[in-house]
Amino acid sequence: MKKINLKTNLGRISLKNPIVLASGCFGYGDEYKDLISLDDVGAVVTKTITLKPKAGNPPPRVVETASGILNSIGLANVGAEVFLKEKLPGLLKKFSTPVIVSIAGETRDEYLKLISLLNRKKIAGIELNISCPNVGKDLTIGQDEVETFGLVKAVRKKTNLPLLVKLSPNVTDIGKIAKSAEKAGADILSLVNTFSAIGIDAETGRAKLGGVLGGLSGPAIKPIALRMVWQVRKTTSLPIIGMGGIANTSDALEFIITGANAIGLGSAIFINPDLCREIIAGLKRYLSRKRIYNLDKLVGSLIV
Amino acid sequence: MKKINLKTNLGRISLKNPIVLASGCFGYGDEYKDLISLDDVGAVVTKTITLKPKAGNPPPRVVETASGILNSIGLANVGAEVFLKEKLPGLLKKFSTPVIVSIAGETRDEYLKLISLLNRKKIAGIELNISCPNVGKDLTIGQDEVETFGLVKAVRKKTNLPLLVKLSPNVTDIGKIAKSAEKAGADILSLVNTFSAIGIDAETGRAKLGGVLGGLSGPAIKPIALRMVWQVRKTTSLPIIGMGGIANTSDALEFIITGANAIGLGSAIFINPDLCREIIAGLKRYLSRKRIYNLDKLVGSLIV
Amino acid sequence: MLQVKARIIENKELLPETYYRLSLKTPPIARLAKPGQFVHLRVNEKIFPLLRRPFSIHSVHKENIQILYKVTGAGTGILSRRKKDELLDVIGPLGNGYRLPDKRTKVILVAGGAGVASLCFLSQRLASCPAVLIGGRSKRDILGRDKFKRLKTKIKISTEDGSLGKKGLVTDLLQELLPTLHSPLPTVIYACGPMKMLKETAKIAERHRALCYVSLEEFIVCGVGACQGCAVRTKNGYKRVCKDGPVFDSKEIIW
Amino acid sequence: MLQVKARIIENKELLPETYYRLSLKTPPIARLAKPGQFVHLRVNEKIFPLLRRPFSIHSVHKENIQILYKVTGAGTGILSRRKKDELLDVIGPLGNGYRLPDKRTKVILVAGGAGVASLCFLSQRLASCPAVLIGGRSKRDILGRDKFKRLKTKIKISTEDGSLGKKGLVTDLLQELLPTLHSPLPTVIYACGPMKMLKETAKIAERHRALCYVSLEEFIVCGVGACQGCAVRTKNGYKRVCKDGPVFDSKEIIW
Ligand SMILES: Cc1cc2nc3c(=O)[nH]c(=O)nc-3n(C[C@H](O)[C@H](O)[C@H](O)COP(=O)(O)OP(=O)(O)OC[C@H]3O[C@@H](n4cnc5c(N)ncnc54)[C@H](O)[C@@H]3O)c2cc1C
Ligand SMILES: Cc1cc2nc3c(=O)[nH]c(=O)nc-3n(C[C@H](O)[C@H](O)[C@H](O)COP(=O)(O)OP(=O)(O)OC[C@H]3O[C@@H](n4cnc5c(N)ncnc54)[C@H](O)[C@@H]3O)c2cc1C
Ligand SMILES: Cc1cc2nc3c(=O)[nH]c(=O)nc-3n(C[C@H](O)[C@H](O)[C@H](O)COP(=O)(O)O)c2cc1C
Ligand SMILES: Cc1cc2nc3c(=O)[nH]c(=O)nc-3n(C[C@H](O)[C@H](O)[C@H](O)COP(=O)(O)O)c2cc1C
Ligand code: FES
Ligand code: FES
Repeated sequence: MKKINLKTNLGRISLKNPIVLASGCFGYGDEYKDLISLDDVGAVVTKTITLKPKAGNPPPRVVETASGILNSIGLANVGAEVFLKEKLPGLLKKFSTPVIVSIAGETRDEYLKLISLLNRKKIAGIELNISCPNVGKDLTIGQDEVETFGLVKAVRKKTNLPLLVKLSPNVTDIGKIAKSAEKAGADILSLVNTFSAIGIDAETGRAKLGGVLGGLSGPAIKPIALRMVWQVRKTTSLPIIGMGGIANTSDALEFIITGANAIGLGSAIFINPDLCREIIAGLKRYLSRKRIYNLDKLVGSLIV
Repeated sequence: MKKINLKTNLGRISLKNPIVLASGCFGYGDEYKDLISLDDVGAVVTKTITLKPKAGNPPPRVVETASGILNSIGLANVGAEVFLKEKLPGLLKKFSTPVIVSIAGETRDEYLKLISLLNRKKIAGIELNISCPNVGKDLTIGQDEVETFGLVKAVRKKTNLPLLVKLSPNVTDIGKIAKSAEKAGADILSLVNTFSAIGIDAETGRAKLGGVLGGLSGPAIKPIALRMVWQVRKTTSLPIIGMGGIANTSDALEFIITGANAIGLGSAIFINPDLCREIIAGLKRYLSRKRIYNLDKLVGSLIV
Repeated sequence: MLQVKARIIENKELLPETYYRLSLKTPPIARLAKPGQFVHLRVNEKIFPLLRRPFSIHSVHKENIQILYKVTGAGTGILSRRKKDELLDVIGPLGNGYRLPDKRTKVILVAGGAGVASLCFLSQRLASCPAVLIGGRSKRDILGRDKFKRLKTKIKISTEDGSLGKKGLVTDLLQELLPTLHSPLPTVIYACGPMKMLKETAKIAERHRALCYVSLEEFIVCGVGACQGCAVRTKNGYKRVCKDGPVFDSKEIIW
Repeated sequence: MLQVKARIIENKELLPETYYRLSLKTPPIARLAKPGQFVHLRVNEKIFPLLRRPFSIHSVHKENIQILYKVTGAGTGILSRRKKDELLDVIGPLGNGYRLPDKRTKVILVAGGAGVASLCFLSQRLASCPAVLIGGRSKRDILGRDKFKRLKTKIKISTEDGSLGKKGLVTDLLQELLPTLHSPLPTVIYACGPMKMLKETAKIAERHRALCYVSLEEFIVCGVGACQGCAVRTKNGYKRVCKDGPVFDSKEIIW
């Protein structure tokens, strides 16, 4: 049998396979160590960290919806200091897999401070989570072209590390936001983050989540996420990590064919940690059956 | 037992109960006549008509997704002339239920022509479907505040019938679009229409739908649709027909509590035509158990 | 057309985890049903699978109807595990059904795989029929032969792997048969099976100037003609498989 | 902690369509399991229900583990229809488990409904225990009594409808019992059941200066401490039920 090549490049970051563990869905690596061998995946993105530790939102923080997960974790995280001292060193030492660190700030200044803390670390890249409420009352940076451009530009000036921007799906035209991020110097685009949503308990007449608003992920959103990857693929030539509801090999292939250079696993990890291995095996079978052999050839191969 | 009152008002249109059959999901009334008694529901919105008949998109036109339906019917419809001659009279004659006619045009002029054709009819209202590609390349009227304002204003000048505007969920801030529609003279807001989405067949490397892009509906989108109703409730005081994934009594209650004055049934009709009756019975049981008795009191009662 | 909760009388496994025959007690649908029509049923009342699934009416016995189905995915998988005495939510009968032949025609039935289902019901309403052709991948895919006994006709079988009857396609059988039917009477073919087979059948029928009715499959959403989801391209524009069909004159279809 | 496909040895209905006891063959989990830990299992491999469901380990017998569960919704409903010899995808053992008492303490077990599940397992590891209190809505909700026989202790029962034991709440039993335990030894209470019962138990324990461990329930997503979804408010900030718990010192919880 001819050798199957699952390698894929996200600009300067090369992955042995296209599977990326998405931010927030595998913690800081240690929690899943018995179940997922991080050496098997292409890259990991750590849970978004903020400058100061964040306690997160009041419970309940998660509800199950029709084929989806609605969460309002509220970026609960240990903060940059603990992360750099206690979490990151272990991740970097124990595994050869590229580690991308996701960050979020409440002000541009916080983003820049985080960047300066990360600049000297042996990490594969920095992902800007731009879905935190910031612009005006209700909108986030990632929902506004100009704000996105401004932040990415400012960050770009401060780091030579590969820069990923994680796009929000709660926008009229994700292609435009992608374009702004590209123009401002982003190296890689991750999409999508969760969809702004709400759960109501008809019995109590209250919101189901302690944080009221939450983010929807999981299979329910896949068709919308795929459309967004398609849109972004058409407007920029940056490498894409595509995600949103991927739960099996076919889902992964659909994102790759539509234009994703790598695929992110989020919610599905909670359901089946073994999915990473299953998808790697499934991709190999597919490529061999189709006599394509190189995953790269599949990226963006959609015929329309 | 105290009498339960399910009456609800959408401005000048009064409904005997809050159930509205959503546009495109019960055809022109005759198809479902054996299964749904139109006299039982609060109102019906007919399949969107255009000035000229439309053949619609090439098949396949529908695929099932995780808890969702992805469709690209392409506004297939008989056109205004046949509709007015063959479809509408039967609907108006046979049933006492308010009939709202949904229209879409490719130009503003087409909308206005349709309005003038409908003005003398004994219909309960006109719903503007503003999710047709129009502004620029990829965007639709409903994705742009200014375009929405312009169209609604122009239409408003030409009709005294209650004017409904059906909002697109594919926007950054649906509250803003709702506000434009209100300022331009809309009487009632319907939300949401389907989410722009795509289905990919990994085996063939092609889109699953003949029309490539489609619209996602069904339980999958409910949490997002609910969030949008919440947002619109906070920004305008217009009556709202809330919809998106409603498939049982609890779903209906969730929309009403969040702020919908009436609720639209779309995809769920295909699954269970008997749902109208089931929800009416379910609402009665809920109101009686909670000793609320008047549905009206529930509208927008969400405690946050 | 009605929506009923029908009791399961039997859900018989014909071939392990592959073919099943389901009997449902539903007097009103049984009374109205015509050959070629279908029922649209919810395999369970959960959100997965979300939509109903359509199945041809395979036969009618007094108050009961039967369907013959193949497990091809999640929906039919769940259906195959439903048990006697449970209730199924059924809408039917739906669609136009086969236009019955007038007496002065020679009738040929052509079935592929589970496509035999609706032709069995049709055969119950036929006075005579010179030939029934049934094809499948292997002998295990040849179903429903007993239902044609009443017609006392010759049943010809083909399988792709040659495990029963002639090795090849059922359209090969048709190809051979037609020239041998030296008859002044017009010939009418009723065909039900996979799209490829129907297309080939239509071609052969046209070549031999036989009338040909095909029962088409498309993804069915509402099943009653309301959503326009099941469009098929015809020479008279798009038509709805669920309402204008599922049976069409093969010459009308743009294959 | 591992992810395995465990074979169903038995899925026994204890009370029709309500309580079930499931035995799974899974040597590695059986070996590692400690009382108070739980397993996180997929009731099927479909997208509905989407998430795993958590269940306390009820007992361990050689290579097998048991769970005792109540049908409360779709997930447990589907689980109750899974059959012997089928495979279930299980992650476990998870969570911290009960901190075992040192020998110089008096142990009281307080169970509400299916909460008895984890206390049965705990009792297998106890040297002695002066009292087991079990409460439920009615006598049909009183489960697992036989599992405590080994301890040769008094089992006191309460039911809300008075159909068995004392009419009232299990916390009423505790309230009565504590003052009668004239003992120089410290008392430790292990409680598992509905939130309200745990809160009341914690209050009573505090009043009597007894140590009290409660096993909490929250909606569990990952089950391994990664997602922060199962947060519970404690005096030391939010903690994760799945990883920092499910067993907490009752004084730590902000009730
Ligand atoms: C009018 C009509 C009559 C039919 N009669 C029979 C019959 O008598 N016996 C039989 O075995 N099969 C029949 N079929 C096909 C049957 O409906 C599908 O096999 C079944 O719906 C598959 O469901 P699933 O969930 O198991 O498979 P899925 O995994 O959902 O899909 C497997 C395949 O079935 C197709 N399919 C799924 N849902 C539908 C749907 N709602 N409508 C049409 N196609 C669908 C899919 O496109 C796919 O190709 C008929 C189809 C139609 C349209
Ligand atoms: C650590 C732990 C141990 C448990 N041990 C047992 C046990 O031994 N026996 C037993 O009968 N039950 C136990 N439960 C509760 C059990 O997990 C729920 O009853 C079950 O998940 C309900 O699933 P469902 O789909 O049937 O119900 P649903 O319809 O989904 O929900 C019914 C109720 O169960 C809750 N629930 C649903 N999913 C979860 C989840 N993933 N995590 C927590 N709660 C959930 C819901 O919030 C709801 O209140 C335990 C829960 C936890 C957290
Ligand atoms: C519980 C949970 C926590 C998440 N936390 C983060 C986060 O901290 N930072 C981030 O960028 N995305 C976060 N996400 C979003 C995921 O990384 C991913 O973009 C999204 O869930 C869509 O993918 P999925 O459908 O595969 O889950 C989180 C998602 C979930 C479900
Ligand atoms: C098959 C199909 C056809 C539809 N056609 C129309 C239409 O013609 N005009 C319109 O305004 N909305 C149309 N819709 C959108 C529905 O009216 C509704 O807004 C949407 O489906 C969300 O509700 P649901 O999740 O209950 O289906 C259509 C939806 C479906 C599924
Ligand atoms: S399935 Fe709706 S029109 Fe045929
Ligand atoms: S469920 Fe994920 S941290 Fe507890």
